[in-house]
Amino acid sequence: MSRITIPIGPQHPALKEPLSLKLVAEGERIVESALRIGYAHRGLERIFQNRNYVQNVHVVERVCGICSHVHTTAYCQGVEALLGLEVPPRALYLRTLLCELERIHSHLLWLGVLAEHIGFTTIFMYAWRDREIVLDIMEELSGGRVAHAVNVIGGVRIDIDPEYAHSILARFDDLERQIEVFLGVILHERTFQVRTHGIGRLTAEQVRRYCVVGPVARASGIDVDMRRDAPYAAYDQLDFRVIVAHEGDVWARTMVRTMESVESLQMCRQLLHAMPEGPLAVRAPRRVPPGEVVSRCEAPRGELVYYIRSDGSDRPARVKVRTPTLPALAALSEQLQDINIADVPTVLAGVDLCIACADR
Amino acid sequence: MPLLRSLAHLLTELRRTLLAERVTVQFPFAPAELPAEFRGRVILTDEALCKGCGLCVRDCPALALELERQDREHFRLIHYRDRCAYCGQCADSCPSHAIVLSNELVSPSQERDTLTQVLVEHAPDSTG
Amino acid sequence: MIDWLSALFSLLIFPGFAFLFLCALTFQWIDRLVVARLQGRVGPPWYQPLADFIKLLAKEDVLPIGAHELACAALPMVSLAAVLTAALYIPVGTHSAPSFEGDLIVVLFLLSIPSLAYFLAGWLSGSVFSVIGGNRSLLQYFSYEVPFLMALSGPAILSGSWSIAQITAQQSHAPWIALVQPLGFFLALTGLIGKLKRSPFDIPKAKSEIGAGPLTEFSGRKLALWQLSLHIKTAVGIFLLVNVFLGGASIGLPAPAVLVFGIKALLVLLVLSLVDVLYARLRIDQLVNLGWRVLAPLALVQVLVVILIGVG
Amino acid sequence: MNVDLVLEALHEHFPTDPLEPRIVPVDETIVTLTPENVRPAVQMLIERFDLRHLSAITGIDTGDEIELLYHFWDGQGLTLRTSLPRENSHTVTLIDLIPGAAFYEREVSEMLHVLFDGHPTPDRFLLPDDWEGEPPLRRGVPLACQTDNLENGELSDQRHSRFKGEARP
Repeated sequence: MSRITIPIGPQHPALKEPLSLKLVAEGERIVESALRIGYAHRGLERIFQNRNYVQNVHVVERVCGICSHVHTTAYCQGVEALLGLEVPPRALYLRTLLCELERIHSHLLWLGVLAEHIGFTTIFMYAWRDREIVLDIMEELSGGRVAHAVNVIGGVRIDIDPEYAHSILARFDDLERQIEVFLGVILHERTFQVRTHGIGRLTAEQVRRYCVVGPVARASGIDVDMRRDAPYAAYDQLDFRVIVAHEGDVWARTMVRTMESVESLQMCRQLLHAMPEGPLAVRAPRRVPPGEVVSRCEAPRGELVYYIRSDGSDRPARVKVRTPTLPALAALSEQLQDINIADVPTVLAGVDLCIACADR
Repeated sequence: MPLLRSLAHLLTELRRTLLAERVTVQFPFAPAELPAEFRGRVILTDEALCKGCGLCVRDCPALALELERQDREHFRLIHYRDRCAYCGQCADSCPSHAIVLSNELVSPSQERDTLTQVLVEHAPDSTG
Repeated sequence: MIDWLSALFSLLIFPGFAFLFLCALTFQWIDRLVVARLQGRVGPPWYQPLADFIKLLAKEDVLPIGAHELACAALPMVSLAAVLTAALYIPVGTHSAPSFEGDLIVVLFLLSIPSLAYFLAGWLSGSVFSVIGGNRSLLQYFSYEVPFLMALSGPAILSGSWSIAQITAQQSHAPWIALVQPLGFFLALTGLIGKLKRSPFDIPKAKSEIGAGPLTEFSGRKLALWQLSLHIKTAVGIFLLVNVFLGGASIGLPAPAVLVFGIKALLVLLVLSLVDVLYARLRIDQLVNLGWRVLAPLALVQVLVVILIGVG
Repeated sequence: MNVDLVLEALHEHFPTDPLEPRIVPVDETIVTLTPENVRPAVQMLIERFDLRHLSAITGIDTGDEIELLYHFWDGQGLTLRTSLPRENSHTVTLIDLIPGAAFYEREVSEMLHVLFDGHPTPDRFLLPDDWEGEPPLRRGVPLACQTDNLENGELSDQRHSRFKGEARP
């Protein structure tokens, strides 16, 4: 059987971010894959060391283009823990609200990308149209569709007045109806299922071997979620379900992410109803006493780890960012083994790679 | 039967979309309504407020602000719009609320020099 | 003198190139508009297809080193020529095309040439994506061609003649064949979607997997010709189905033939656009499976039914 | 995982090491080990506590040594810290125990020039193929934007920004 080497990336319709994947295929079946990343590497971990803590909040926000708020949350929590600051409850609620809104926006964006890769342009258009509801809310709240600049060290910079909260709740209802439509497509639409069932399967054992996190792990039966296991911000005051599936293929991941969006929507409603009064931020000193902190959050793609070491000056000695896409990339070679060429974009989309995160 | 229903699953949503109003905003031919909170052009509320303390310059993550100071009275605040990320940190760090972000969309430009702008020109004897 | 002139007129203007060019652009615009409106978008302005065509003509025409220069220049022209010739035998509205016994088979053969040219374009244009695209278009060709031909042989057997004009004429007083053989009409539509490589069977040009498939390396005038031939093929395919299954320009009661024919063509186009919006793209092995396990047996049943009952 | 049990087990297996466990914010315990004990410790943790989720490997050049921090997590955080000499620092790979460590180790080796013996594909990970400069996270390596305009010996930043603050040595 003749072997063809198919280059996917760094520029390719199936990739929205630069990633180079060399696939060796026999006929339509992939036998080998070589991965090369680093095209979006900006050396952020070095830049962190040359900016002070206040500046770094905005540099951290630009590690990832989609889940920027969760990065600033993890970073600010770390620095607040080093400073021993007591963040006011209203700030924690607002911070959590933005985290969940961002999760819905990230999952809807991902659903659109997956639909576009399997040729379902209608669902791509619908997913990105309904995602605008969430983006508009975030833009009206914080001033930025994606880079929100909401978090500061010691609290948040935005506030919600009651009747604006009321208008958000109204918009949540038709957002929920739209997500129900997507759930319907995933459960009933025949061609969607035919293209996603049994594709890119990862067993629980493979997930544990490659330390994969987030919806990809939950879709293979691993019940882990930082919001419940290591609650941060206001997650300990919310009750929500962690969605777990067992098939471990692209279809299961779609189910997990879409159901998670519905859960996030319920959490946003709880947050808005139980929003406590009080100050928005606490004044934070510019110099951080020497120490180190490991701050973990649940990004839309999984466990996000920030290690910050301070040396007493106003600049961090070291900020290490481990984004959830890195282990997912490690497990990619297992998923790409012996699959059909036509399924490569589906598998790539199924894992929901955020290359800017992985490259930093 | 279930197969037929699963083959025509999207029809109800198609009908709803057909009747609903189009979502495309035809920017730049139609105006893009920006919320009040939108972080747009960096402007000075009042040039007199700026004391030239440089707190904004120190906290700007993109190093987009520069203070050229001869002495207490003669200083210039320069804003490099080609580096600015519109994060709003300068507005936060400014103790006298001189520098703020309007919600006016900053249109792109091809000549990089036009993006360098002197925000504050503080020389009391010349302005009289 | 007169018939030489009218022959030239019918060749170049009415049912000939100019008319088909206009039809191709209009159908493409309507299709893109309907799909856009069903997806909540505004859709392109009416002159967009013409603008695309002219833009491509003005663009640089580049081929990679490995590509076969001569073949890549000839293939789009062969494809366009085949499609235009096929259009000659299809009556459009009032115009009665030159018909002879067996012109249905000639038209079907001529409509297959672009598919083979499409495959050759993939093989000879020297890029990995186009080779894979070429393989897929050949695989796809075999999976929809058999049901498509059988579906079209049904009406021919029913009306006892292999000439499109005869089949259409038979239906002016008898009920349309689409009503008599609904399964045949469904198979013909599915086969047409496969032949035109429209979603959900746009597997050879699946842009997220292999770019534009066989046409990845084409640009400028060659790509303009390719797209024109594919769009004219859409128009011709729809006219063929309208004539064979929907009784051409007749509707029982006296009505302007061109209008009736136009409405039927638009209806078929709407069905194609709806199918485009409804489904995700299948994989090539799923299409071949569908073709041989579902469509071919159904076509066989349809033909048997027509032979046993229809002709009796 | 119960952190106290883990600490006891570590004490038993490695009496000579100065463990000095420290509780660090957001519920993390840091334990110090000598470089050659890291691999047996990880092996023990996997066998006895099924602690296989390696969140990250952080590499830090503190000026006089290279510190490696292996962050584990299972309900609570556990970090194994070890330090290597700055010159030809190398340690043994954990890929056969935890395949997920492959990418983390490649990144540390590229950014801090730490060799992981036995790593099957120790080639470029994040940096471009034609990068021949110093490992970027090592101390004393000036930022690229600072080297290319070294007027009068003073490290000045790019044309626009005036980076008066002294660059991290």
